[in-house]
Amino acid sequence: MFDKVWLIPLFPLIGFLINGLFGKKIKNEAVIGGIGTLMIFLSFLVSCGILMQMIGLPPEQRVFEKVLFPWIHSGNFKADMAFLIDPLSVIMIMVVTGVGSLIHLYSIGYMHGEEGFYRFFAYLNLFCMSMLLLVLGSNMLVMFIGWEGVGLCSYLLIGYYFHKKSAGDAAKKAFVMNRVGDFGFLIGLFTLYWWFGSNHNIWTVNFTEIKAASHLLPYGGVVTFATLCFFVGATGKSAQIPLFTWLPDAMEGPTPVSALIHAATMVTAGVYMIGRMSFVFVKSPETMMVIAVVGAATAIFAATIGTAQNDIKRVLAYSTVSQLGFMFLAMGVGAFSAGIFHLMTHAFFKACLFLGSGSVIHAMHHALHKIHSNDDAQDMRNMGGLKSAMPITFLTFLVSTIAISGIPGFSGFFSKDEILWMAFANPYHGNLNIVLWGIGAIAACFTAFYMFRLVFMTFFGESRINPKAKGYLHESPLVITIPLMVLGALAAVGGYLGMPKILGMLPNYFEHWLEPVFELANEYGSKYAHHGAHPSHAIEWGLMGLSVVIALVGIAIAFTMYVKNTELPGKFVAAFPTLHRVVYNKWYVDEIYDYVFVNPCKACGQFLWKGFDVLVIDGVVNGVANVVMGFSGIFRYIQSGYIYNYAFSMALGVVVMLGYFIFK
Amino acid sequence: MENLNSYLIVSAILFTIGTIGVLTRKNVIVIFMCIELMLNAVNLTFVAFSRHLGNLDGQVFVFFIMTVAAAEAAVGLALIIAFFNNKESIDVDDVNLMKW
Amino acid sequence: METLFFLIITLVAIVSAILVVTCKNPINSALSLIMTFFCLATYYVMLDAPFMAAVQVMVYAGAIMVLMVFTIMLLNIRVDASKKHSHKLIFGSIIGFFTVLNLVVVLVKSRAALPTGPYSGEMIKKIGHTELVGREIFTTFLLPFEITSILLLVAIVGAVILAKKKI
Amino acid sequence: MSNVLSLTTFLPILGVLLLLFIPKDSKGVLRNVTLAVTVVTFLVSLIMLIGFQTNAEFQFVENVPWIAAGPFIMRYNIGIDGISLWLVILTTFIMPIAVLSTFTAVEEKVKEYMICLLLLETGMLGAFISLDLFLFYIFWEVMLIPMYFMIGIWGGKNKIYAAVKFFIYTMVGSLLMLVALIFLYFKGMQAGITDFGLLQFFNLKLDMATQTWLFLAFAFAFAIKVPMFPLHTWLPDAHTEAPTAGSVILAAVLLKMGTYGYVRFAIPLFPEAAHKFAPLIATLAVIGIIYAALVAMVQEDVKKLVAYSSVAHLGFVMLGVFAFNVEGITGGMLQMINHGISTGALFLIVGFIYERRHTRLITDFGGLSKQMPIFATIFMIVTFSSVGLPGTNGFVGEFLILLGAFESHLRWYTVVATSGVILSAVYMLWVFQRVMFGELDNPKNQKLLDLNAREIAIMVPLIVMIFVMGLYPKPFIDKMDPAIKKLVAQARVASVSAQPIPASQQKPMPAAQQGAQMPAGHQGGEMPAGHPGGEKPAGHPGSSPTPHAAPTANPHNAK
Repeated sequence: MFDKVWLIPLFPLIGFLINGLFGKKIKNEAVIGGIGTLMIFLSFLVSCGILMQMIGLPPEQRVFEKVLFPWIHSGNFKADMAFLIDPLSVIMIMVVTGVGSLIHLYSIGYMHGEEGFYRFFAYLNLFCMSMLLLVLGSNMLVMFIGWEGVGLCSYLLIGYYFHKKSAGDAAKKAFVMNRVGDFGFLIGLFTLYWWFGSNHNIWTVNFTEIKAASHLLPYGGVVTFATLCFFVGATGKSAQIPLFTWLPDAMEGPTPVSALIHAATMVTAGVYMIGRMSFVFVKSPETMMVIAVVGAATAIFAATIGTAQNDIKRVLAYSTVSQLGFMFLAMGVGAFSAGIFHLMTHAFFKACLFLGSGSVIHAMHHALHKIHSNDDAQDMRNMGGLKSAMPITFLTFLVSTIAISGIPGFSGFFSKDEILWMAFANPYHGNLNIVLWGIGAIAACFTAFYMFRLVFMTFFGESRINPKAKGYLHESPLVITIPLMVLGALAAVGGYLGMPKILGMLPNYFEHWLEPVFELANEYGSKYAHHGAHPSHAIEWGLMGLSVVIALVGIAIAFTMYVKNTELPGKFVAAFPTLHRVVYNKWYVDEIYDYVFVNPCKACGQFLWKGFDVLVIDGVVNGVANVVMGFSGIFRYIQSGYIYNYAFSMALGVVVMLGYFIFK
Repeated sequence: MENLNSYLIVSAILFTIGTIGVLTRKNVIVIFMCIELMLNAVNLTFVAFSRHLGNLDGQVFVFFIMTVAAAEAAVGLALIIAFFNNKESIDVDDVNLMKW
Repeated sequence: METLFFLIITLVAIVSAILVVTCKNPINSALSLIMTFFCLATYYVMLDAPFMAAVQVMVYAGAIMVLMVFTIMLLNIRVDASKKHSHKLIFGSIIGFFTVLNLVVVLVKSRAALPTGPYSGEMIKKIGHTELVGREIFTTFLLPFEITSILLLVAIVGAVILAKKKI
Repeated sequence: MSNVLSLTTFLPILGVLLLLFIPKDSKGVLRNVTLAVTVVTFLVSLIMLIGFQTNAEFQFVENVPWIAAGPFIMRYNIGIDGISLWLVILTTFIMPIAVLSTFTAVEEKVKEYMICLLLLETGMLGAFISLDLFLFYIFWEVMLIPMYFMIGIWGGKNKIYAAVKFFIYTMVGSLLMLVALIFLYFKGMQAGITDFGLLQFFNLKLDMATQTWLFLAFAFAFAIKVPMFPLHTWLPDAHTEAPTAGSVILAAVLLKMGTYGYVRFAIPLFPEAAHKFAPLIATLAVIGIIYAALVAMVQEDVKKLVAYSSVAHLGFVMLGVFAFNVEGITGGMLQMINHGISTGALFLIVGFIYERRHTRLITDFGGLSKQMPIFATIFMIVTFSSVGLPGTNGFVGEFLILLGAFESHLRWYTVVATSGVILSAVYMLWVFQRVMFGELDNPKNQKLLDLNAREIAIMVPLIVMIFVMGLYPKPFIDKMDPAIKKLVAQARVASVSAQPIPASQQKPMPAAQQGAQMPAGHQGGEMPAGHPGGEKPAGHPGSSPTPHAAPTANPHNAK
């Protein structure tokens, strides 16, 4: 089965080619959507086969590399088109193909009647292919194809409604910010390659080979530089501070795209990349700290913004940024498997949330369209009381919200609690731990708050939609609700795969599964870890209880403000107008970026063009020409135009020259 | 037969007169004739030297010069006619298309 | 006797040459030029080059000058009575002066080389000038001679094209 | 078969002769004949590709006496190696496309235009295959003239200015090169070299001062052609004014003359000087990358934008070439081809919309995706190829360049240059967005027709190449690899012989010249290929030259 790994990205590629080249001719939505969904589902089946086979193998044999064909070989540099299967990549392909299939299925319903239906499915398949390349790549270059490929698809899909200027802007912004990250990725790659090559004559970008040679890497120094560069790459792709602003804007794309790309898969690529190279990252304590701090900061920062947004998808977008912050926090404190675990559970519940919001928007849009209203179908202020109209959507949404809020028993609790616990108990960051934990806990509180705010504003309370449209609201079709139910179920129970040891009901399958992948990283980490007193079980229990309490507090506040006492938010805003404005405007980060980067760049370009190119360089060039022209303007008077003048000067010249030779 | 120098002096005088004519006259045809005069002066030199040196190459050269002169006359006069057709004049001062 | 003859011819040649330059009416110039050409033909005879003399008369006096006179009459040019260019005279004189000066100095300073070629006066008289020239032209100078034909062809074509009404 | 190189080069001239007999009013015949000639040329050049042996030697060599004027002896000495092979193929590949693109674009003076195109092709091919410096110079100038006419006659509004600027800029450089060439010849004469044969000059040991001056003269000429900052201002003008086919050829092939000149002449002839000036050139290249990207960002004319993007791309090429290692130069070579394809395609795309709307201002467009979906798709692919997205050709070259430069002494330059990758995305996507996305609000754009069959036929080969080179560049790299290894060795001689080396290794080696005339495929094995570390020039400052260097440089010495 391992041999067939190349089928996994191949199927979506076929789907892309069929839909991309002939989709316009096919026209039949069922066929197009069917092909797209079938292809990714086939990949899912192959992935399942690989997973099954891998489960049957002993842990040390769970690594397999498949070389398809040599790609770039030049000088010492060698990069093959090759795939790497190990426990980590298997989890990722399972998530990508599994969630991907569901979202494809969902899209058939959601995108029904759209003009570029075929285009959408082609892009979606292309995305899946790229994402699978990213997670399967056995060297950094193949990973980079996927890395940029998903960026491309993200660009294409965000810009799907290309006639909207905002969509085009958002698409461009996403791609460019990703490119900033890619810049970091490339530099990191170069640094590692160069360091290994020039110091140890190991010229490689292959993960397995780097892993084998990673014991040669020093702690800190060049590794810090390289890993920081890689981390810049991760911030771009995974929307961390400072490169997070593209993700909320990316909600311009259709909702399934938001669910697949901007929640479940692509944005987690940065986390995956750190996991993949954990043995390098862990060699730099400084980088680990930076990752942890950035992760925590992003978690709280995005969460604050999420509390004040009214667009249902934007809330979810900031929630995604915040949850990604948690994942990075996990990576930064050395809890790699916890991070990946949260990645997986997040994929389930966030995809479900996005799809649920899509279902809501779909219904709202439909209803508003019927009455020719121009109200915003995504604004929560127009919603309310939808739970009766859309029971399935409501239920799945609620389950996922509970999961993300960290209520015990649901998947988010297990993963998030693990992260918070590791933030507190990790041996790397000394006194910073308590701060990291504190920030994480507050962010978790905010998470619970804004998610339930979302639920309450959308599904509870009085209906605020235009009364005429109310009658048109109804539950979405099966093709939409089936994925919702599946994902909702996963969001509820997915956590039991990785139950913390302390609860002890089930073994932590997840951590065991990933143990061979992160073994080396933990070993390196232990070299500089503080071997202080290990926090006791009592503390662990206490913290766990505390995090549950925090989540409940958040829910309670949301309940108070948006169900019981609905004028409270207004009062709150009136009391702290500046704070609200700043938070509502996302801390003005976009404006700051415009002011600091975008505008100076444009001004600089204008200056260089009009000022330097045209004035200075061409000025010199044309100046030289003008000087020559000026001189010729003087000398042309010699050319009187009278023939006898020419004849005279010619004769005179001849005579004088002859005279010179004669009298010499 | 006179000595070489006499012929050369005559040739020099004719050549000078021709030069002066080219430079002073305005009538294109007269200028043209003066050029012919200069050519003939040179021819005389050629023939004189040829005779003096006992070598016929000079005379062959004269032969060629005459050919060239004939061609020149044909083309030159055609040019003059064309010019006259355009300008109703054969004054060199009117040949001023190249004038700035 | 021969010297006297030479001097007379020289006088005629120079006077008529001066007339070429000075006559106001181009017809007069042309006639004077023909006169000069005849004088030159005489010189050629005196230099034992009768063939050249014949060609001189036929080509120059006969063909070229006829063409010229014909042109002058065809164009019916008025007598050159327009404004004088005195500075042109000065220019001409300067050039003329220097030319004469140069030539005189050359003549004075230089000494002619001794005869080197095989063609002495006696030989020319014995074999005949025309034959000797003919041999030269059709052996040593055959290729240039042939090329002159192309030159003449080009000149003919050129003259025809130029003389057309519209260029 | 043995004359296939000459045949390729002069087929277009035969085509010109053929065109002379076609009346100028039968435009269709003229166009088709020209197309046929270029296609045949391409097919003939493919014979070369097939027959090319993968080794470092020059192949298809023809070497016959040509001009012997006093002390100057010029020979008709031509041949190709892995470096020039691809440029020759690129030229013959681009030409039919360029010709096809003019079918409707040029309606006036079609005959003259086609003749210009064909002459240009011969000039370009000749310059790529010349192994005689003088012959190279002749071809170098030959290609200048048709291009001058193409801009000056069939250009846009400001064509005369652009044409003259183009001509004079290039001429200034090439005259300097001519002087240097003659000087080099006399230097060679002192060392017993009897003609302008390039291979002989490779073995000439020049002192540093001479090298410096000669390198500067050559480098200046090539820098103008590349064009490198700050000698680039002729390019935007020339591109903007030139007709589409002219722009395509200018971008795709003519600019490569500059970079090719460095690779073929300036570096191997004057390796020490090249090393000495590498920091300067790298600085200019990096400035060019950033500068051109910033300027491109604010352009209002699509064509000008593409022209500036050319400057940035060629900055990458220069950076790679001056890394002096296999990766960098391979990347540079690939990027040369890539740029030929992608930027050529971009100019064609601009040409398509210009033909429809007779404007190139970005603000005149918007929302074209809706009206022209095929066009949009193609434009997008080409845009991403230009941006260097992995999977397309642009990535492979750019990546190898940056990788090579990073592991050489140009590390920090590379870091700055890499940021150009971001900027390229900014300006390309921005223009794409403004042209293709948004509302289709300009009424003039609402009746635009999508690409027709001919236009699609023009683009398809380019698109195919974009993906082939991006996904499977191996054949390209393999063919050029031995030649590049040899070049690296030649350049490496520099760092070695800059220090005193034993006299026994310094004796002149006429073997290279003989080698060129040997049957192809005979010598390749002797390159001690790929011993790790051997090809890295001064990989890090402390390392002393490896003992491999000298034998690597002179494979023939072993005999």
